[in-house]
Amino acid sequence: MDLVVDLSVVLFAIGVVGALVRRNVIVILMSVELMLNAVNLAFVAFSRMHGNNDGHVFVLIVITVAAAEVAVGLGIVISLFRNRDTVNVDDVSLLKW
Amino acid sequence: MLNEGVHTSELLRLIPLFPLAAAVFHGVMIGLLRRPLPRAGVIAVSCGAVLLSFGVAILALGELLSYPVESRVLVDDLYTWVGAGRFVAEASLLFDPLSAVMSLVVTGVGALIHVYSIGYMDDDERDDKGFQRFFCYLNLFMFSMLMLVLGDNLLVLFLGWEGVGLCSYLLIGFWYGDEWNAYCGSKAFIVNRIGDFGFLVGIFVLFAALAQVGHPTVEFREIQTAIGLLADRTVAMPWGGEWKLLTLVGVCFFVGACGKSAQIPLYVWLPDAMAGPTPVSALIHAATMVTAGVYMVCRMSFLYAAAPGASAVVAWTGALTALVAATIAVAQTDIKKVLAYSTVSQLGYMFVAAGCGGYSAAIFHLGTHAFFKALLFLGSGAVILAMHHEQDTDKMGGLARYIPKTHRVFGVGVLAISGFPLLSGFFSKDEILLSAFAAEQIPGHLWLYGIGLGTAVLTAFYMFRVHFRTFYGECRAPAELRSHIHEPANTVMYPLYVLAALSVVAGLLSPPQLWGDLLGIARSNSLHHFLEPALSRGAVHTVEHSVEWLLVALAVSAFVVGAGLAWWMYVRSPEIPGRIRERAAGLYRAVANKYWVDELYDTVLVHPLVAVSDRVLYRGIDAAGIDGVVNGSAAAVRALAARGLKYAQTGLTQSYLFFMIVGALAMLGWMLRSS
Amino acid sequence: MIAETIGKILFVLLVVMGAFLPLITWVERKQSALIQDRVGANRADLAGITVLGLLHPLTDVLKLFAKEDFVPEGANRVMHLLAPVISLVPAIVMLAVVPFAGVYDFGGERPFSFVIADVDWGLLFVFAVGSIAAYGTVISGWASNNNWALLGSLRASAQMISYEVTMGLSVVGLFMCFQTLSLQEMSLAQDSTFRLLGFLEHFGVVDTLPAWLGWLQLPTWGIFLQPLGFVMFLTCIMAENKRPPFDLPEAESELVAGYHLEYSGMRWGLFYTAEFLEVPVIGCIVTAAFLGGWSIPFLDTQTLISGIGGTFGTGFATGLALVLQLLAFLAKVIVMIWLQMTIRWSLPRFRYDQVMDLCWKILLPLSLANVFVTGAVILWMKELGA
Amino acid sequence: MSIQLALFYFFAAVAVGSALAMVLNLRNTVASAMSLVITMVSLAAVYVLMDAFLVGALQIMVYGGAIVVLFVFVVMLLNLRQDDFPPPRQRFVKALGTLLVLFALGKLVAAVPGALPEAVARLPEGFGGYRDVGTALFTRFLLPFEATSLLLLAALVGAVVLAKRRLD
Repeated sequence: MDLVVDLSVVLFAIGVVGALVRRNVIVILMSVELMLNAVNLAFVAFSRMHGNNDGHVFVLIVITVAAAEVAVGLGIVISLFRNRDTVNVDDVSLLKW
Repeated sequence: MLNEGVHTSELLRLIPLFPLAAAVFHGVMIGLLRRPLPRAGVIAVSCGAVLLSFGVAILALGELLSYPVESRVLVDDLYTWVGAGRFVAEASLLFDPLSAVMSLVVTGVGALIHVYSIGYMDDDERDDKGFQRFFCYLNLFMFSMLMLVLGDNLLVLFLGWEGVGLCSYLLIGFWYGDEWNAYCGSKAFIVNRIGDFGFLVGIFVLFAALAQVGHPTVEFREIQTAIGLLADRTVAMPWGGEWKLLTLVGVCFFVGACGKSAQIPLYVWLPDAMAGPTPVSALIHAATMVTAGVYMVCRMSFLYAAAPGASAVVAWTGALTALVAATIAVAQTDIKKVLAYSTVSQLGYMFVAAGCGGYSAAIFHLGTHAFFKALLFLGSGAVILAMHHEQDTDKMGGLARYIPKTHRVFGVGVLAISGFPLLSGFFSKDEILLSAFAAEQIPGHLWLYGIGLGTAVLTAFYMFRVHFRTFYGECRAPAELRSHIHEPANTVMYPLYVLAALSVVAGLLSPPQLWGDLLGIARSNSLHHFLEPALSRGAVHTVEHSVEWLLVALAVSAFVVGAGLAWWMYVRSPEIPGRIRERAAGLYRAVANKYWVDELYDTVLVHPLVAVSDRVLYRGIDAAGIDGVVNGSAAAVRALAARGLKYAQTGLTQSYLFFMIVGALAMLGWMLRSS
Repeated sequence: MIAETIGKILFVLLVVMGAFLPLITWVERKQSALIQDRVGANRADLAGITVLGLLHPLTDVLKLFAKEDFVPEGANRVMHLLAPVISLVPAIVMLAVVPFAGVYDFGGERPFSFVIADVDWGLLFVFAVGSIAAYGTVISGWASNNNWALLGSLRASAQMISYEVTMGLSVVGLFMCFQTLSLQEMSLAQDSTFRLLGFLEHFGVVDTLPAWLGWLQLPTWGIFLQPLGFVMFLTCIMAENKRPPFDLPEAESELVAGYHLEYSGMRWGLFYTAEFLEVPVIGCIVTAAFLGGWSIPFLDTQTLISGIGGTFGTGFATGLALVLQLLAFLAKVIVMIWLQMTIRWSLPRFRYDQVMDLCWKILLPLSLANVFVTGAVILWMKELGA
Repeated sequence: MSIQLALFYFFAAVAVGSALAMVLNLRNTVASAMSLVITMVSLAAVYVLMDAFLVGALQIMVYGGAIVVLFVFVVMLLNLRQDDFPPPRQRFVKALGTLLVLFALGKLVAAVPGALPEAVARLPEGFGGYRDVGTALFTRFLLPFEATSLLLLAALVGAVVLAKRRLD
């Protein structure tokens, strides 16, 4: 189990770095998905550890949330691309001082 | 909760329910839906509601009378209003003989005045909304007044107490287009608030003391049983010395009563309250609301009986008020002002009785006063209608020729209030004077009696003065107005007839023992016997029949003197008043200007208060202090943000993410610090 | 155990890949010729022997291997290579959970179940693997660096995602009826019959059905329990396969050849292999889920074994039952293949908006209604004590 | 080393490798997405190794079959062939963040062994199967489940509104 949780940590960190470093909005969204997956993995691991199905239920809910998030996120990306012709987050910085 | 000898009756909730429903209905129609009803509909709803209440009150009285004397208490528990630990206040209604008399007077007179208002308000130039608004307020007042008299505990009573104050304010300022009316309404409300403050303090002190002895309650019958535990308690007053706790409570309550019932020093609002429509003056400022103080003192009679000091304060304040108000009334020319001061004076009478332990006499006078004073007000309203809203008696005179019916019913009222033998006022005033005469526990009770007698002379004088100046002599009205003087509509007149009849016979329904024996009326003193279980006996001293006859003779002679003087001065030789005015110019000015009390209050209280509020509280504390802190903090934040913080908002999503991650890691590190 | 599994795998590859797949290409040609009133494939010959054109599959393969393996300029080489493989693999993997025959007790340690991986969540596995198949088409279009191909794969991805949703929902009613996701368990559950008018007893119309009416029986197959579900599932799974009338991603008249426009040789062959392979795979899955799987109608396994076993011994009877039921399964699959081919050659191509409307506006609400009604009926039956 | 452990190592390595590939592939978004799919599938395998069958299947169906396809779909719709962005801003912050994350990662990975309680020796019957998880989902977690449906509806409407070309 230690290994699984470690795997989860590593994947999560990769997701964080991806979200932090990449400038393509789509890749950032993917990195967020990766983080969610890492969390799911931790849930599954803990569920297995306690012999209890509750973690699986949480995973299902997280998957649902992820699907919703992607739907809205990609909707934003599409309208962003239509309006600004870019998917670079650095270009989307109007809301500042 | 004491439940021996208590009956439950769900009739009671219906009594205040009908006016409430009508008021809410009107309110929704004009306030929310903005669809005023046609007048006929308004009349049907409002008058119907009050008549229904009156009917239910009679039914409840019948039920009450069906029980033996010692268990004549009806209770209707609605729901638990406040439940906080050991303190529980039920929203419940009480119908004992005292409440019964009060609610019958309120609904009965109220119903008559509702009918009268139909005719009186009919020529109101405003739109239909005003008509419905007027009846909405009237119904709301009826509801509040009924809650006041039916309340089973101090809180419900206080609810009604505040409610009637509010309605009084709304109705005095009903024609708010005129700024003076609005001012009068505010004055009434503010002066009442001062009294209410005393009343509230009294409630708190009483409750705290009761809680200390293990009876945290506000319910009347429970207070009554527990009051004995407080008899010996004393309170250190801030100016040194010790008062008996009950005296303090009684005085505090009486402050409230002073406000509501217009006693010295808080009487100043009532004459100004005449700015409202005349039915309002009759209903609220003569017959019902202003008697709330008297009712409250009688309701708490067990407390006053146990606190002679407070009773003395009540009696003496009442006596002084009666005299002062009567002297002011002598010199007024506005017909309604005279009646207003007369009301103040008569309320003083009632407090004299209540202070002297004659609670049933006070209630008796309350009832008869409601009839004849309502009659007088409504009669004056009829005169005012006839004169096209002219209130000054200087511009009247000789109206008996134009409006004979009004003249006759008004005359009945004058006779009744002046104490013409065998009319209602005669009996009730007699009882008050008798109780003052017999009240040996009050210091200077004979002086009280003397003041009362003098006031009786003055009462007869000023009432006949008004009567003569209005209906006799030369007509001083302008010629073009004179041709338009006419008798008012039937809806105005019929209530007058009913009230006139009541003013005549009400006394005979419950004559004193003395007269009962003489006239062969078996049910003498019936009101007293009926009220007895609900009131405390106080220290009532009996007097010899021979002495009593002497007192009666004195009272009759007071009437004769007062009436005769008025006839002499205003009918036989009308030049005399002018001569007196010249001879005693100073006295006359003092009286005519109401002893400059309003000006005194303005100078001593109002102006300094306003000045302090404006300069210190508003400009000093609020504007400079509190607003300064608020605006200053905003300005500080803005300055800080503009100089530095705004650069944290880069607009770059990933920098936000970075800071978020730093924060999350910091939290994580803090959570893992032990491991 | 491992030997057994390998044996099953070999069998499946042999039968489905080795026999069905080449035959299907031939049958398809023949059937289209029949429908279009042509002679059809009859040219390929080996020393002059044409054998009804049966040699065509062989020659096809040879031709495809011989062609140039062309990668267009600007294409992503790795992805271009990967795409056909991704298309093909899921179709093969799906076969892992198909029960070709029932569960038989040969007296071994555990009963023999004729399915490679008898997992509890078989149909779920099918969906999971099927959803991966979408990548083949999507990536092929992307990697080709060609606008037509890109448009084709756009269409393909949208179509496949959409129909996956409805496909999943259309079989929920079936799950509710059989209370299982395993295809083998579903087949077992379908290995019986129900009286057609039995509901009259439930409703108390009659106390007991007359004997002659009791003979009116139907197998407890999915198609009878969930007729609407069957139609919807078949529609969806055919749309997943992107064959006509759902061949929008490769619509020749609009997109030249769609997502595999830039493919040639055996790479293209793999796409086609995948498409043809899916036809029997679809047949297998639909058969297992809706057509009673390996069961022989009106002759359940118990009766079969005991009937034969009385004369020939139980072991033989069980073996015979296995063979018979395997044949029954294959027969049903062949019927399904025929059905798909008939549809493919008789219906014209939809318009793209029609495809999407069919999915989201007709099938999706219908499938939800189906789930709801099925649930209500099941609850009602329980209430009645059935 | 048991087969299971070996399989776990294999899939874990694939998952980490492809996740890195996703993040580090600076040029090709579709390739990133494909790497993500591989991560997802290997994670599904890891789930199955941990007896979470239903979750594994749904992982492939939803993540692999729907979510990432959606990503690829959007990339293709926008026709983003190459990322040729101008040089990044905030390099310092990014580098610092990366270092921080990596540092925390190291700490965490080191902290995990021994911090977790022992796994139960025997799993309950039907653990991770669709029956048990489904029962839990529709009984004890019914309210979250319904809330999720509401969330999905909101997301559906939101996505349609966002992606619609013009609101009319």
